[in-house]
Amino acid sequence: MTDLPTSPLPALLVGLPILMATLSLFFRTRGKALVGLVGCLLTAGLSFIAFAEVTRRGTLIHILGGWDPPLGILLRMDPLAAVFIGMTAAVGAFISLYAWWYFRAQESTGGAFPLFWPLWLFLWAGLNGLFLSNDLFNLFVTIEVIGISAVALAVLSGKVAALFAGLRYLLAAIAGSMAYLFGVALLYGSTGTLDIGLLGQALEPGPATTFALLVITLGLMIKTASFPFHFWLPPAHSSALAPVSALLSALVVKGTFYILLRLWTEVFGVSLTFAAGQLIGLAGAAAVIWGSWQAFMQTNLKLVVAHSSVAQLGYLLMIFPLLVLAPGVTAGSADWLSSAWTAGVYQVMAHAFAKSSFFLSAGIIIMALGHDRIESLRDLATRMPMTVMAMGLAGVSLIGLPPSGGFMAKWMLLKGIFLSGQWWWAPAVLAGSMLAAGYVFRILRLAFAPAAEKQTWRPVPVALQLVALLLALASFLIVFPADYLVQFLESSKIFGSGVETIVEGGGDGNY
Amino acid sequence: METTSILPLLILGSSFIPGILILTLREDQSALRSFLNLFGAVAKVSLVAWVFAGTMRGEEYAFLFRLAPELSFSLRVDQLGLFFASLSSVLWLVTTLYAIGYLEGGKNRRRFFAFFSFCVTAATGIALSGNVITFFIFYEFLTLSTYPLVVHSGTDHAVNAGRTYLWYTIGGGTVLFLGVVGLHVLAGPIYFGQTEMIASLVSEHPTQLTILFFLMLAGLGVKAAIFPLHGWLPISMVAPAPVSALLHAVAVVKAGAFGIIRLVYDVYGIDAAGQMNLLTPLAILAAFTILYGSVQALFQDDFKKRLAFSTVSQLSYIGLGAAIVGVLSTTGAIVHLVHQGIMKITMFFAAGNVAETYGYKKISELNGIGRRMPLTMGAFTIAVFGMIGLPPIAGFISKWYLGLGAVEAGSHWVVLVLLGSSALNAAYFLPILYRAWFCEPDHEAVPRRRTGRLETQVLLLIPVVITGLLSLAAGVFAAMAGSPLSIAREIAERLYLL
Amino acid sequence: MSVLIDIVLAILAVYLALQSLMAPRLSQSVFLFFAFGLALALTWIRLGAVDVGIAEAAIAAGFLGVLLIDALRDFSPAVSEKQEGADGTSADRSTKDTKSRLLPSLALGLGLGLFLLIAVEAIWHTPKGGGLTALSEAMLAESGVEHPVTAVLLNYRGYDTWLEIGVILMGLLAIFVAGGVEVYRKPRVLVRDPLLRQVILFFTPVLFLFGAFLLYYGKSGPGGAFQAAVLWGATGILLHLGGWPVFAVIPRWLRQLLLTLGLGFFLLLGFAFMAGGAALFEYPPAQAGVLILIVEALAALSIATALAAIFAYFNQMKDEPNEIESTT
Amino acid sequence: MEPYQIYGLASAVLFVIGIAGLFAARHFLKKIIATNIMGGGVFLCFVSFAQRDALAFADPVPHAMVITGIVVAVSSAAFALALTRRINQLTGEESFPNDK
Repeated sequence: MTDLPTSPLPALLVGLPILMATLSLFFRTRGKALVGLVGCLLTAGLSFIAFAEVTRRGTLIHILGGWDPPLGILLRMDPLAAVFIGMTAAVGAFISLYAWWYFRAQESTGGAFPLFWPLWLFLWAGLNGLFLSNDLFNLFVTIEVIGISAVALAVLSGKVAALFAGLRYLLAAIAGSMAYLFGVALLYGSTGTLDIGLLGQALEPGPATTFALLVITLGLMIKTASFPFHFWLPPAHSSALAPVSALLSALVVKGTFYILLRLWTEVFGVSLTFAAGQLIGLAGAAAVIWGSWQAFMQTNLKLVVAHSSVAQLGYLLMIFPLLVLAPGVTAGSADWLSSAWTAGVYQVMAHAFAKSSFFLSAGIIIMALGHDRIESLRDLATRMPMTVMAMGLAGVSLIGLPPSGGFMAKWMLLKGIFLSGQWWWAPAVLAGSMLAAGYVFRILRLAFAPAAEKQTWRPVPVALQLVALLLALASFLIVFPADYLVQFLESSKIFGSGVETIVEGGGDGNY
Repeated sequence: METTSILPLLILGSSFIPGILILTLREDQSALRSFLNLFGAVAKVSLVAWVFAGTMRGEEYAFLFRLAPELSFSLRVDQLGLFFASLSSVLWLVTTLYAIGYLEGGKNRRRFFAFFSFCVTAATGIALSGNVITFFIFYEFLTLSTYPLVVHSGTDHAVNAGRTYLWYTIGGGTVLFLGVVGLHVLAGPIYFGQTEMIASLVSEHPTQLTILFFLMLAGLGVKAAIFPLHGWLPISMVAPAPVSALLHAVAVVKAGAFGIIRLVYDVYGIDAAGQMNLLTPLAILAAFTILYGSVQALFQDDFKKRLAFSTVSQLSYIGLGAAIVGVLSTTGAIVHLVHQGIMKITMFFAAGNVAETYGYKKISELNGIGRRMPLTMGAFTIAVFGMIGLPPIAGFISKWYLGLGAVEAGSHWVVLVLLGSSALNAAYFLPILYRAWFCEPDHEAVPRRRTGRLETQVLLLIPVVITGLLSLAAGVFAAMAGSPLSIAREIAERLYLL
Repeated sequence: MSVLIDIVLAILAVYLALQSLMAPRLSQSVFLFFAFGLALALTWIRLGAVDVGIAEAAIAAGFLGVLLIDALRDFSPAVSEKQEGADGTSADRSTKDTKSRLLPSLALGLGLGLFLLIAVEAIWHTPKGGGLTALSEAMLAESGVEHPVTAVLLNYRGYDTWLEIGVILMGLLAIFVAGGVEVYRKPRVLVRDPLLRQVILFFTPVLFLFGAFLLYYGKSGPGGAFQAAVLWGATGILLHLGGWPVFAVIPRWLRQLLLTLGLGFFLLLGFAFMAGGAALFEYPPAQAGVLILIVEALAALSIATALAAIFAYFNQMKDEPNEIESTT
Repeated sequence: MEPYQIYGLASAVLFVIGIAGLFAARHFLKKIIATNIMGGGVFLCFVSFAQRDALAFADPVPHAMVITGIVVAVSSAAFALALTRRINQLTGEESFPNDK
């Protein structure tokens, strides 16, 4: 553990955004926004520097307070964390720029919402802290930081619908974190450590471990809005302000997924069973079908996009069954695990870029029209070609058509599904694609139709449209470094050595 | 293996970059837009010709980019691909001219021409793909780039047609995706022409390979409009005439047919496909589609709809030829790619001219149109005779080779299908010619467009004349070196040598 | 005998929790929850966790209880759980409701019962991991404080505590967002009795000093920043109720400074030592004691300010939203 | 019977009561109370393990974690309370309108 290179960067990645958030509190509307934006850009820059540092030197660690685990807390920036931090920085920087113009444009009508900036910086710090943390209890604190700031952002508009949705979101989030913490209590009780690495070595199968796996998985599934705990997500994401919706769907739900992924592979490796994997996969498949179908049935743009998140998060759950093979089954090829991993990472990135672009586009449309009813989107392609292009590209990525990031994710997912011999997941993936095409083109087809009635289109700053388009493009561009990225991720401990424990766990099949 | 070259990329870029640039133009910059378009089209034809010449000299052009482990973006020029690329690029040039004339003064032309360019990019991408995954990428790109063209007019009718089009093509794409991933998992990355991999697996995994073959065939069959997957094609008739030309002759259906040829010959290999008995179902399906499409065409009064069902029928000649083992029938299938393209595009241009000039969309309105538009209808007549299979027009050559191949392979029933289809072709096409040339016009009609001294606008007239003459030339000069037939023959021989 | 006390305490806590959820009147619910908090606090002390006990009593039961009681003003008092269904039409809905809710509640009950069995089985069979008692004791000398809990909170796991101070500040911001505007007004519930006001004035410094004592005592025994913060916060709340609305009076920059001092100083101190090559929140053992005391004091000040601000803000929530007396 | 077994049992019961309350109770305030009861259960579990593993004194790490947890839980609860009060202020609702 201690032979890894130490670096101050992990600590700065958490400290800097909080410092800037604190600083911004001393300013009023304009100043808050300015300090906030500068803070966001600095954090993004720092994240990219840290990413580059990891590619150069490998996994970086920072031993907080100078106390080695198990007594102290370790920050660990391995390739997986670096990828998530880099993604957060890219999406976050774009959304920050969008937010700057978005709130400026609505300043005169009381839509400046300066508290967005400190809350978003806190959220960012929480996310970075989460990706870096190697300590189960510290992870709890970071998900609380994320949870409170995310709900506060969700209710920023102060509209009644947002308040109701926010309260539901908050109650679900508290319940989820409490369930997670219950699991942490049992893990600590049975091993006397909270450090992920040490836990992975010390943990033995038994009722306490199984129960911890159960409550931790359930708690994190609630916070990731996994089926059947997705009820809070569509109202919360659809009623928030555009930049906030983008943040919530692109980044916030990914945080808890990240913990789930880490814990399943690095902590629970030995105690996983085939049945546990199948159950969580089933939830994922159900989310894909149900969420897509719900998205297809909505009449408001933002609700379509929000329900689509439920479906897209379902794909993330579908990689868990692939981590555990059925008893007696040998994989068709050695790289099935790497396929499953890449599928997960790509789905996270593609969804982050595409969904944020979609929500930002929806924000642009609301700004122009004053509402987001789908049947009013006639003539949009003539009025706002850039936005239609952004929605089209983002939609293509959500459907998973080539050569988008979503395609890469689905390709890898299907490959993992076939290689692990679990072909029964394939229909859900394909049905999800078809339904996604359904809801995406339900929006786009009207964009090409001529205007039916007179509608007033208020002007929208071009910068906003540009940001949305760039994010959509990014969901395609992430495909190009795939080869490099897979190698980078494979250099991670989690990618390589986790494999054997998982195979053993699956092979035992003592459920 | 091959030398890396950016020429294949340039061929794609010659239509893709103008498309992007057009998107950034203003709607009213029509001169610049037309320039970009034509420049791209001419550049593409020249580049293809250049590569063609190089390939003849024995040079190889390939471009490879590794996306992920075992997932590479590969462009590689081979003769079959180049054959299709030549067809697309030449017909694109013609269609661009036609479209500029056709859409003059229309709305949303920026969008139209941009996606028009993307569409051809996708078609040439399909032609030049070096492996299955690259083929799939462009196959889906084609779906997406044609959608805005199908719904271009924006009427409810068009939007609904667009929806049908999407359900069929995205569904087909999804099934194809499943097949492609399955194949990838089973056999690793498949480069076209390397059939040893599949051949070595035949004895081990015959069931999986059969399932995957039919999955991919179903995916390709949607675009190739094989019964019962043809439903989108007649409905997409609402699109403007240049788009119909693109769908029926240049890009979409051809992508499907071309894909089937690739699948049979360059992925599975004719030996493996024969060994697993995959071709008989394909042949039967194709034969049925030929007859079914023709019968359906008989009952259509809408001009373009009749042409559309004719496409359904004619296109399956390619599938049929691919499914019969033998150099001659394969030659027939490959050459029909080009022959059907130039004949059908002539017909759609003609139908578009009639509709644009006089507003006639139904066959029952066409009485005496030949006298008013002699050049247009002359070209149309050549195409009709070709479709029926009269010598010395292009269609005759295809049918002749298909028939010879069938006899050679011992599938005599195919000859009956071909004869029956020719009779049906005559039955639904000749009434049009009869009305056009021999019936008196019902009433006086005034052209809706300013036509000058010609029968219609010059930009609408030139393309139809060119493609009409090409249809004739392809048949007349079939025996000469460099004709589509001779090239197709060469390709077929190589496929069987491998 | 001692086991009997444990059993009684456990049953009491469970009973109070159950009752607070089932009580027909909202106010009963809130007071029973308050009692539940106190029962838990007793449990903590019984389990040797005096610090937790003080924190529970002061923050979870005390502060949250006060907020809940304040919130009672908003809601109709006599609503029982049965008639609660949203609005006035609930009476005729209730019969239908019982039927439609029977099956889900049955499923929920069964599921939770099963869950409980698994949970108990798991807790009883949790292997003895040994915890970190020995290790934290061994390192105590280097931590700069004598009380192990304080050592964990401010040294070994100071990072958690720092983030937690951030959570409190963020909670305050979140409450501002939820409430609509960041405004402080004169308190609604004024203490009008002049004698009582004098008593408040007298008690304020006493509370403050007692807080300071707890803070200092935290170095070697139960106590510390959070416990001190609640006492200091209570002085703010008392002053507010006594008619000295602190937040309406002090300048904005000072308010923000008080709120952010704990978080900011904690971090800047960490950064300062980081610049010298140490890890974040790593203090040289010789100065650790003093530094931790300063950090604790400032953190307590910030938390106290936040708690008082939260109360002051809650206290004015029922007021007319337009009546602004001191804007930000 | 060890104390940690008694309190462990109680902690599981409290957690379950909290979940049940979160589902069954309709009033906002009761839902908030329910989440805090869940939290109480979890904290009890921590502290009972700390007492089980005590040497000279009980394990301080769970104690510190519980103190942190309590503060975090109260912050969340206060926020939830602010939301309910605001909702009540704007709409007069005391529970989610679509709760059966």
